Amino acid sequence: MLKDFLEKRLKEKEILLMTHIVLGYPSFEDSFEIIESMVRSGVDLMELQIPFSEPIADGPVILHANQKSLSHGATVKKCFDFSTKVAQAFDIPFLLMSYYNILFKYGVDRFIEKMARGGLTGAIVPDLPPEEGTDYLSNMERHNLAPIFIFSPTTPYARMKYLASFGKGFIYCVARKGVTGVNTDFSTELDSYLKRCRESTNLPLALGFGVQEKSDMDFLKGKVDIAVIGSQTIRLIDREGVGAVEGFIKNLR
Amino acid sequence: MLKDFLEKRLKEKEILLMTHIVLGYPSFEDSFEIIESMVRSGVDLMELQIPFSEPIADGPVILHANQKSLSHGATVKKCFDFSTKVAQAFDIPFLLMSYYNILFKYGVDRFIEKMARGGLTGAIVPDLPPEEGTDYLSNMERHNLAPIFIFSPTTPYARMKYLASFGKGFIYCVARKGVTGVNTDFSTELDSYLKRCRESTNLPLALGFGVQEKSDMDFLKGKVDIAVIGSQTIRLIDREGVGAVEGFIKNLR
Amino acid sequence: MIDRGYYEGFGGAYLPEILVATFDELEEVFNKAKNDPEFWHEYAEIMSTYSCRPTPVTFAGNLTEYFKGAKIYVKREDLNHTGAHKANNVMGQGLLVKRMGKTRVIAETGAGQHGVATATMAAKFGFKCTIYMGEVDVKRQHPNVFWMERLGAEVVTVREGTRILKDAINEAFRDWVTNMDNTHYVLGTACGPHPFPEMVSYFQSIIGKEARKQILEREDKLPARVYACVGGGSNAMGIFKGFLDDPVELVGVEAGGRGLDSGRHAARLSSQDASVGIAQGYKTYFLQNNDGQMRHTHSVAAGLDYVGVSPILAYLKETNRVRFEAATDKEVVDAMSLTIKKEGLIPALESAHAFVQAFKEAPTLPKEDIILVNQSGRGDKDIFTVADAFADPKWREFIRNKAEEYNA
Amino acid sequence: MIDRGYYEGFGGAYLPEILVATFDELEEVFNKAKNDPEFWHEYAEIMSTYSCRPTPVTFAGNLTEYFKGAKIYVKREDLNHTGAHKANNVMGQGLLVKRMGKTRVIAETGAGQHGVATATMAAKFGFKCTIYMGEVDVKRQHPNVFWMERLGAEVVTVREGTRILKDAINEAFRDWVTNMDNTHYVLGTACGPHPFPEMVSYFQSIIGKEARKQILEREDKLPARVYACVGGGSNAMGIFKGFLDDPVELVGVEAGGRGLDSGRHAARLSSQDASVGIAQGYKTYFLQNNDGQMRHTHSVAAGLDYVGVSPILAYLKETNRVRFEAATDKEVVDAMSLTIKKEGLIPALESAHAFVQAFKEAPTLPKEDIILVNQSGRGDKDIFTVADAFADPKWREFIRNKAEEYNA
Ligand SMILES: Cc1ncc(COP(=O)(O)O)c(C=O)c1O
Ligand SMILES: Cc1ncc(COP(=O)(O)O)c(C=O)c1O
Repeated sequence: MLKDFLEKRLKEKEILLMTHIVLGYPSFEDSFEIIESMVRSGVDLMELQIPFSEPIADGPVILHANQKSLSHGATVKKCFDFSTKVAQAFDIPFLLMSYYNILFKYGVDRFIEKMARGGLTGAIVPDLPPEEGTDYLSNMERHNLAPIFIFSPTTPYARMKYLASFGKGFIYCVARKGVTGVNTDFSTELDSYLKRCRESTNLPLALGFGVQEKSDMDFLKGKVDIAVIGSQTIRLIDREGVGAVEGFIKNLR
Repeated sequence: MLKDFLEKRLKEKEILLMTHIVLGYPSFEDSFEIIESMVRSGVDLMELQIPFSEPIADGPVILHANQKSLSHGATVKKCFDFSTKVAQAFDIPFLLMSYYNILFKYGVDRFIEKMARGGLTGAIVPDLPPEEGTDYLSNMERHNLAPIFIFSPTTPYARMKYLASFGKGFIYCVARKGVTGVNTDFSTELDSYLKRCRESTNLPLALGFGVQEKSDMDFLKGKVDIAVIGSQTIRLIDREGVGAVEGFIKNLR
Repeated sequence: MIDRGYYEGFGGAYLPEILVATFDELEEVFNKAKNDPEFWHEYAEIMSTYSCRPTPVTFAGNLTEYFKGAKIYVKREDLNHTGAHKANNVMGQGLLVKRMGKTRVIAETGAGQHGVATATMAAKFGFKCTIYMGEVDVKRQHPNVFWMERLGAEVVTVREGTRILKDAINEAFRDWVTNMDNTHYVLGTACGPHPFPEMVSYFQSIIGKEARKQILEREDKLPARVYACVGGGSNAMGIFKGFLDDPVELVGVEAGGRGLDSGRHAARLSSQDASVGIAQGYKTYFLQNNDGQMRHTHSVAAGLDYVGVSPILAYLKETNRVRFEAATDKEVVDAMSLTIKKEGLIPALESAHAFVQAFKEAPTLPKEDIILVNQSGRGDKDIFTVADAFADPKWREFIRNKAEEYNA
Repeated sequence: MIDRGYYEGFGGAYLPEILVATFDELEEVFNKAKNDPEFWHEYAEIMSTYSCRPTPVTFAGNLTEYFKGAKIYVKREDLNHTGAHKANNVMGQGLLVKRMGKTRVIAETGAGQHGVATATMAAKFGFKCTIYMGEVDVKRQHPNVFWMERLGAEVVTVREGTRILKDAINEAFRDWVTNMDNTHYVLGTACGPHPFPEMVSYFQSIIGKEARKQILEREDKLPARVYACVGGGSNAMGIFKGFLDDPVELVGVEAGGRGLDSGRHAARLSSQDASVGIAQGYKTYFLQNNDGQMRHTHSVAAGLDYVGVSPILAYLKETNRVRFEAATDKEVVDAMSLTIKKEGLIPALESAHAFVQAFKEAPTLPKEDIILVNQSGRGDKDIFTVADAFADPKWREFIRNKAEEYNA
């Protein structure tokens, strides 16, 4: 199970690193190469986003990657084929991330069955709160996959507990209000938020939205279990090409 | 008196000819030359229009002449000086024609006194019905000048009599509805209209609006006493220059 | 023809003889209608089902707070069908046209507002329609030309004279003297020969009637002052008529253009530049030279850009019943901008003149006082003029791109 | 968060977690307001003093005669302040914003209509305001951008996705997840996550409430059919709500664009091209491909050019309470043209869709029947789009000259 895996790893490392990529961006070949470098440079788990035309929770960088990938012909089928391939090829957990319509149109049961068969570990669906996700939750359960839920600074404590009761693997804590890819000011205010998160669940905590460099990672050590890097790698690829990824990740440690 | 003069002339000619010009159009020099040719070629009396910026009863040809004359600098003073000069120089009656505001702003009494002193015979003020013209009428009377009133095909018989009771010299019968300078179809309908005109007054009748050529003149013989030529001479001047006037007028006879 | 429609020497009917019979008929039909209690009812009914009468009176709370003086209320003629008070007049005259059995209407238009209103009325009543519009106005108010044509009206561009409103009026008269048998001339303001000033004011008085009642209902007291812009004077007469017998100060605001000293304005009753004269069939103050020739006028608001003014207003000025002021183009743009930002109301450039003066005076009045501003029309129709008045660079860019698209 | 706002499987609230608390608050405030009899009173009052409610119902006598069938009545939402039914919704939400103590509003806009309405409301209530508008719409509806800016709103051009309405909605959500503390998102139609569909329909129901009463007063019987255009569905829901419990056939008309076969349309409920999906926070019929990616849509009317549709309408379709039809761009221009010429009414291109279907059906109904068409807005704001739809050469000439003037 994902939780066990993460806890084991946490005995070896002070903080784990999860990276996020948009499948098919800039191309599927590049996606493969990026994943390869990431795994090689010590990433602990990865979030693979199936692009969607209306990614309302994503900021401009990831939004743009979604659109580009789609306009280059990415389909759900290609994303599944690709994900299955990388799950086979690399020995870290892979999560699928997408908006609920992608699952819904595919058929939630079929989608989840396919995930399971493809060797994926869990899923993040940012526009699916548990209230709307009965179907999703039961299927994920059946296939022993981890549904990752999200905490945000606006989430009341009671709701954190409620969300945690459905979550598996870890909780994805959003560092601040807003969308992905905007600078976060990791102030001390974060502490009280993370304290609440910690108290509400015994799942490991991941922190996303705005992690960009080594100093962020260092700052988060001891506070959370997993740091998430999303938009920053896409920015890097746009600026310096796929080859720059490995160095960037290695430097974070 | 104008009426007497006209009646005397009518003993000599079957139909008289009145022409109309806009003072200062195309220039005062040209106006003088035009009048000279007209008198020479046998015009019996003339209507001199002091240009006004809002000549609502005039059609496009005369309207345009009004505007041009004004934009070349015509003023009421210049028009008076000029009219006085021609009244002295030529031995036919001259009438001033203008809109009421020209008289009103000058001072109706001053305007009429000036007319009288300048040797002019009468006036046509197309936007001044007798109801509005008490001041005008008494001053014209005092100076023995002829106020010319207008009949139109829409004027009821009773009103013709009413108008005739104020008119002196002759009555100006408008041949048809509309403004100056548009073709008139001199049909037999005209007969019944002119019959009504004749019955309502013993003043001579002038007919204007649309008289353009010899055949019109011939048609009007025996029907009215005076034919009025207005827009047609302006058109001629615009097309062929001042020199063409004399021939045109001579040909009408 | 007995009642010549004089207001202490102003007004009258200086008509070419050929129109006298037509005016006699019009006067008769109007008098009959006016004395027929059913008629006003019919009129009010059509205004409430075809347009949106009674138009509300809106409390401008933010502006009131901003100026820290009298409570500012706005009478919302902008909410009329076709976007201005002009609808009141044309629908009323339309009912008279039906009574006269005529089948065609003509009208002049400056801003295009009255032209659109007339064309609309003609469509509704099934009349043929020709609109005369000066070439200058056709250029600056083209969207209205577009709508008039869609409404089935023929729009004739007037290229004579100064090629604005007064010249369009002249042309309309020229049409009328030819076609009076089947045609009625729907004059757009409280000017022209009798009975137009009275008749147009009568129809527009619906504004003042409503406003008086509405203010009393809301505030249980009369406004201290009422402001209206003055072009020909119809919206002003309309709202003033509701308060003529009350202890209410009435303020008419004319187009001050580039300033009263500049000579480039259209202030007839609030400047020294006008004098009494007779043109377009009636006697009033005109902006004219010593010879009686009409002068060029100027205003950022096409609807106020006129040489004459209602003879009834001239009379109300001489008797000191109405005070007249002028607002400059610049003041107008500022007042419009402020009204839009503070209240979400978009007055027409014409109407914004009334706001200018109200804004000058509001701070000088006690908080218990009420002032009422007539928002005669909405400004969003005049986007081309307004965008130019605001000198908006994005708008220019947009127009340039649009032109390129059309050239492609 | 208990009531998830489902209509037999349509609707819901598919929210990013960060917005859940904000929606909880909104739902609570809305429910409280809805159950407070004072609130509707306050709402109706502001709509009658700031806008022009009740808007009239106009008998379209000439069109009735022309089609020789049922009596055609038109509900005049075009007479609202800012020119469309959008005012009803924004003013209502504005009152809720005040109750929530928030100080900033944001909104998406397609045609620009809802953006102008929101900016107007913000000016009136003193809120800060940001409007998101797709780049394509900014280009075709620039005058509305001009007015929004004059009203003090910041207009953000959205260059993502298809750069029209749906993309503006996405951007507005992105703003909201950042600024929900002081910001309310004024969604413009009966779509989006619960409680928006219900809330927007609630405010718009003022249309149907009034219309039912007015028709009964005038005709002492109910209309046989009621027609409304359907973009997101707010004006349709608004008028339909007045007649849901009556034996009245309700007809929603979608954008048929270049024709249902062309793929270039925005017909979600009247074509086979849409399927159920979840996007922008709610479940309904979307024009999407088999992967669930949203498709390009097309309509001559920017306000109907949207991939989704009110979940309540989806439900009313499935339960056969409302019939859905589509009107093509060409039919729309023809119906608009006819309505302008015959009645002097200028429906918005959006509203003209409803007229198309009413005109198709009127001749098939007996003369005793009444049909009611919702004229959701006025077309004169959209002169650029309308002039292009009519392909008017004089307009092009005018724009070219204007551009030259700016280049000089
Ligand atoms: C909105 C508006 N207000 C005022 C006027 C001026 O006319 P009046 O003085 O007759 O009200 C016009 C004329 O076009 C107008 O369109
Ligand atoms: C005039 C008008 N009608 C209709 C619509 C469509 O919206 P809805 O379906 O929500 O009424 C719009 C949207 O902008 C509009 O402006």
